[in-house]
Amino acid sequence: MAEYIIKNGFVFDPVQGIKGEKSDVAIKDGKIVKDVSKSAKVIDAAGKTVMAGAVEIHAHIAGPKVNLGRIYRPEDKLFTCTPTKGIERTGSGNSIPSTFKTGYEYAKMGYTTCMEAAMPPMFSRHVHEEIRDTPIIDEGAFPVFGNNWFVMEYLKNNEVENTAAYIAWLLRATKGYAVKVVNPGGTEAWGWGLNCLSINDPVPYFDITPAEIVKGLIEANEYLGLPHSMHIHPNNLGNPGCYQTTLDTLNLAEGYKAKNKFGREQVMHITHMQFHSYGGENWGNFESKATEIMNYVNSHKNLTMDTGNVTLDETTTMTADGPFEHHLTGLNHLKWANCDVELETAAGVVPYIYSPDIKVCAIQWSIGLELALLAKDPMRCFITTDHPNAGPFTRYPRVFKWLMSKKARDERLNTFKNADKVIAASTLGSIDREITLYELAQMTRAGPAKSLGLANICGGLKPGMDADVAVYDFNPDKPLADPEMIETAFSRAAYVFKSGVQVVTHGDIVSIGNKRTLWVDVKVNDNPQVMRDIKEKFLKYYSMTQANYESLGHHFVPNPFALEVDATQV
Amino acid sequence: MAKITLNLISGRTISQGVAMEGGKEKDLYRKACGIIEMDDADFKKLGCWKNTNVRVTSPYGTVIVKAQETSQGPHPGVGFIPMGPWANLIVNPNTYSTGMPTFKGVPVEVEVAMDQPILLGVELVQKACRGES
Amino acid sequence: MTKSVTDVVCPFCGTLCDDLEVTVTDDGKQILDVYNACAIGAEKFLHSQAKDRITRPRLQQPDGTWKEISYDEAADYTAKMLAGAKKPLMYGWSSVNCEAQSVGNEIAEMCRACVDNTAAVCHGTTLIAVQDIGLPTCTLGEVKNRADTIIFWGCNPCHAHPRHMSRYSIFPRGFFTGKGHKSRKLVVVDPRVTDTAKMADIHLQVTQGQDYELLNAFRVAIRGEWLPDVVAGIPKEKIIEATNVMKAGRFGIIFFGMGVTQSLGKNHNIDEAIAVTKDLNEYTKFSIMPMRGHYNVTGSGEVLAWQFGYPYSVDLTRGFPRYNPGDTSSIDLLNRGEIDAAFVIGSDPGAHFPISAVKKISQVNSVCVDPHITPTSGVSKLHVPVAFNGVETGGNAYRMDNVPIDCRKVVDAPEGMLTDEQFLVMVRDRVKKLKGVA
Amino acid sequence: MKNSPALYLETENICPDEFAGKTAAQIAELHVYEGNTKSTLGKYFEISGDAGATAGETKIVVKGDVTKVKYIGMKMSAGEIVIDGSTDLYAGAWMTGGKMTVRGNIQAFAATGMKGGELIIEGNAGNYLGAAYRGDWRGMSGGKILVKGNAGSDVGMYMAGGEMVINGDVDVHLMTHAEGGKIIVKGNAPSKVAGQMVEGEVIIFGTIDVMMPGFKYVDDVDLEIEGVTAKFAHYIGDTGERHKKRKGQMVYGNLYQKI
Repeated sequence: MAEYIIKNGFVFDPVQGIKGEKSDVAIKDGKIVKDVSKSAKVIDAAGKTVMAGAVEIHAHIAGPKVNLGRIYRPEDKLFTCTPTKGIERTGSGNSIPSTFKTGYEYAKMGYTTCMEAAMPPMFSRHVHEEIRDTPIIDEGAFPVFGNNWFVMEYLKNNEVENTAAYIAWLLRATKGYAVKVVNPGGTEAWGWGLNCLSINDPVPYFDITPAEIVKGLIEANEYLGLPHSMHIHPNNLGNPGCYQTTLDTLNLAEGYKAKNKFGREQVMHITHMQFHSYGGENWGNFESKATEIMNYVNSHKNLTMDTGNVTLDETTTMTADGPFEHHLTGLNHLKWANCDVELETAAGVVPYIYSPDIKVCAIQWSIGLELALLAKDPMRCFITTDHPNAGPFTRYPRVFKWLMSKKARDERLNTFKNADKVIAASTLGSIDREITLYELAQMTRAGPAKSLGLANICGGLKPGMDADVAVYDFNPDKPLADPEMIETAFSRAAYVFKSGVQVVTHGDIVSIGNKRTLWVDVKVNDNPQVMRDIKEKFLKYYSMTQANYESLGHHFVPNPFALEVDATQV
Repeated sequence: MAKITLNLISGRTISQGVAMEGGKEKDLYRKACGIIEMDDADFKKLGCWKNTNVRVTSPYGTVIVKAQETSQGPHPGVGFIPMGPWANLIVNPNTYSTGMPTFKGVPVEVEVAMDQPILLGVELVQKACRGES
Repeated sequence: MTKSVTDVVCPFCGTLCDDLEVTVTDDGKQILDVYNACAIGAEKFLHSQAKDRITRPRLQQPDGTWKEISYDEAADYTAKMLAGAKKPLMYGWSSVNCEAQSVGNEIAEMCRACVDNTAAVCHGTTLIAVQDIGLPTCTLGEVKNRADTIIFWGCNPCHAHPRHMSRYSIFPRGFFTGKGHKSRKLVVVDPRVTDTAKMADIHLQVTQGQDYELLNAFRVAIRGEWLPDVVAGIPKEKIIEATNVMKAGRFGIIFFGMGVTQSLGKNHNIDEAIAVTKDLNEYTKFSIMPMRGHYNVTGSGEVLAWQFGYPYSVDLTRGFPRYNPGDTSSIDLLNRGEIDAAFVIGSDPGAHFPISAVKKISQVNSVCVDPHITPTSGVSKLHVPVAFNGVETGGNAYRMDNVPIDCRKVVDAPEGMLTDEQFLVMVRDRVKKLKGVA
Repeated sequence: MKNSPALYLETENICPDEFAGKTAAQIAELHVYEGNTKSTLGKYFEISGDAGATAGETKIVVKGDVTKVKYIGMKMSAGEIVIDGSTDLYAGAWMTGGKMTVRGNIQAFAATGMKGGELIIEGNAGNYLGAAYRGDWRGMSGGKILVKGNAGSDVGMYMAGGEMVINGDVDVHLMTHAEGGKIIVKGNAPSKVAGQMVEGEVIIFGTIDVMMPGFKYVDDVDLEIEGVTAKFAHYIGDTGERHKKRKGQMVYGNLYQKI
């Protein structure tokens, strides 16, 4: 494999504590190394910013609901498709890009590892087919567990070990990466058109509460010692006053400590916090509770979170929170898609326009930025747009601009249609903090990688780590003339390396690299009871056979990368 | 000679499905799809016995099929030809710019054509394409 | 000695039964028997064994006779035709696995062709409706476990999806439906007294072509507004009775078929049916699902969507995808005389398109890839027989509820026969050379 | 038009916005597509005269047989186009301003998503006139369309504003899903009129074979439509559809049929 040396760039690497010092990054055989031979290809990074490849911890980029979004939104593509270009396949879609465009766009921004945030287990073959067709980036997918019949039946009787054994079986059957929870209990209730809006609402028939599901899954997750923690989208998303439910949910992690060999310290990751930080009783007195939320998060080391920044675009919302999407279509009257999945989960899809002229949208925009700017530990607060829910991931550079430049965000804040009302509804206007490049590297590289249990593999530039490197045309030594330079620079990296392969040069795709599928392979002791339960559920209640459910042949996951976990000794 | 007007529907039947998998060049396919199902009342109007060859004509074409009593009736005034080449010789190709032809709801005239042969699926289409029918 | 293959997936219809058992000779060459399949599914497996089967590509001669050629020659012919055409149509894809569909899409992109699947004449109008107002749906297991109210609208599963009712919709005993058939109410809307209608608690014999009006009346009745005495041949009282049944259940579902997608109103019929479903979710839980025909028409839509963004009728002639049924849809392309070459795979437009469109196929250069002799192969310049998908080769497929199931190979194809995917790869590599693509 | 295409031609460049500020020679260099084959306007058309400095100052007259030419006047924002005959799909699609006159007939998808301007068809119009693009809930929102002959099906689907007058008959599905705007049909409408209409106005001078059950007769009213005063039966609907409330009053779509 080729050798490279990236010379004289301003390097930002939280893993090694490098804060913009001029230094070289050497690449050999796909890894970062101390030094390389004379024959190494030299990449001149003088006057440029060098970081590890970015890590996406939560996006909806592959699978049934994403594709349902593509299928039912031809208008999302009108006049914006890109023709075949060199090795680049044709691309389509703004808020829901085609798989090809998804891979290219992430790579061009310097992202090299991305997590699909919600995989319905029964549809894992579909998710993996799309992952296979998404070029360049390493991907993993989180199967959803929070409304799963096995999980609810086991946890009703506090059977954590059985829950763990089932998790291990499902992760293997679906080639899944982590334990995802969406609106615990609420989505099962949606099977009857109902919901669970607090952590204590009992789940119809199953006689268990969201709180019990969440605590039980934290315990099972730590029992197994998985790379990532339980990853949760709490109950009561998106409603005025929901921040209280969020605090209740965060509180469930109280007292739990992470047990794993991957260097992960949190036991709960709360995703798209923006949607869960709302105060007020209605849309009229809707306001930000980011301060309350961040005070809690800042003082609890066993939590990590991502923001879910609103980008003020027309986009497509999609979530396993079925009842929420039904609620949303009632608000905006736009087309509603829903799919309930037997024994496991559901999903809904509704287009949404975050208009700067609508007060609530502008406040949502403020909250997302507020959360990131109030975060004391950038290693525990990560930047996302919950793509495509709060906005397309292609807007990351714009979000970076708003976070890194008070000038840029004040310009936006002060020109909203209802500016004074918007300003009054959050503390954003009074925040002077500007995220530094080092903090950006923490919030988009080292932080998410550590939270995912990938700290030794990606998110940093330490010798021995995968050579995922992004070089940006951005000179931190020069005074920032115009905040737009941030957005421009991070939109199209000068150079990107993925596992040591140069995939982007001056914003163009030059190789589709060696894309991998990340999954977690857990060994547990034989558990005949769980195996019996699985067999029975397939015989009686599933609409496909267990053998076909478990078959996930090589053609679905051509280049797997398994993180091994041995839970037989616990 | 008597003529009756029916509203034509085409659609799947289980024997159409079986015969299709058995081979569209075969006689079984003709037996399954080269037919029109009508109500007893319409047979009387037409003044012919069941299992008579008839000519079915629409604004879009004409075809010879065997008239049979419907097994899924009564549906007075409605004729049913299983989906296949025979039906497609006479269905309405208008898509109203939706991409979908109007396979169902085509006004047709039915008349007795005892001496006329019912062609096999493949040759029927080949002939039609050569403009021989 | 014989061996038995279990969990076999049936490659006929969108029900995609995956519990078939097939016994084969232990050399794996001969199918002896098929268990659990419906009559059509069984025939699909058994016919693959037909002695008179065509096993080599054939080129039609001016006099209508056929000349056997090699797969290499066939791939050359196909690649030249596609690469040379100004607006080739690549149609079918619905009885083909997703892996082959993907290769086909790559060819289409390189040749800047139009790609379309059988939704064009089946549930294309459903997709248009979904694009207009969405689709509240579920997997078939949800129906089995929860549904107590079943509506079949313009579909006849007894004939078109024979095992649908026993596996998912009417008879099975699910988690919350322990009494099976007894725990469910069945409403059928059809202009004929179909065998499905004969089983119904309520049959509404709608005037053909007025489903849109009847569905609208359902919405009016659900809202308790004024109704005319008779709508689409159905008295007001029966309409109200039916909507009350639908409101009363705990989990209902509307299954619909070509009776609504192909009748006057087309996409609007589905649009209104989806609106009914959406309305009912204000009172109880309701879903709706198209009864997809070909076993993998759904898969073709999925693959096209994640690669190009649209589920069917994709026009790549400008180097990027465009979509608008009425313009980019096969029937319109053919009837309007927009295309100059036709490549057909995994479907039979010759039998299932209106004859005016079939004539157009016969008038341009055309290749038909199909294991069977069909009306399409009969009017094509080149016929390329291939292995039977789901019988002689596996590969992924999508059920009518979008659930992916990986099909199983049961027996070997006859000596020297290729699969769709193998043949398409040969064509793709040749097209790459012709187009000078690395 | 000097050479007609073997297939169909896509000429979105025949548009004042594209011609503006160009000489005949430069205009001849603008691209057209026949299927996947790129070529120039000059290959198919003989171009005479120069364009104005701006779209507003540019008038295009298209002569010859353009029945197999798509996208004429697509996205035009100003100026004028006169087509001296019949043309194919997407005439004046997504136009925002200016004036387009077609002396003959047009095919489907004309004035798709029209925002402004004026479209006059002296012959017949096809399906989906002034309708929304697939999947879009934002149909014709402004401008005027006049059809002197008949129009096809799905006219004004998802219409939100603007006005259409059709002197002849229309086919099924008039103003489906409309949330505003006004359509006047001097002839007949067979059935499926104003289904799922949320808001808007449709006036039919001729017959309606089958009225939507969601339309409820209110009263007879005298209306003056384009100089003609007459008595109309007034219906409101679609009562099966959702409706906004204004000042506590439910706002329905209005359908008027001449008695």
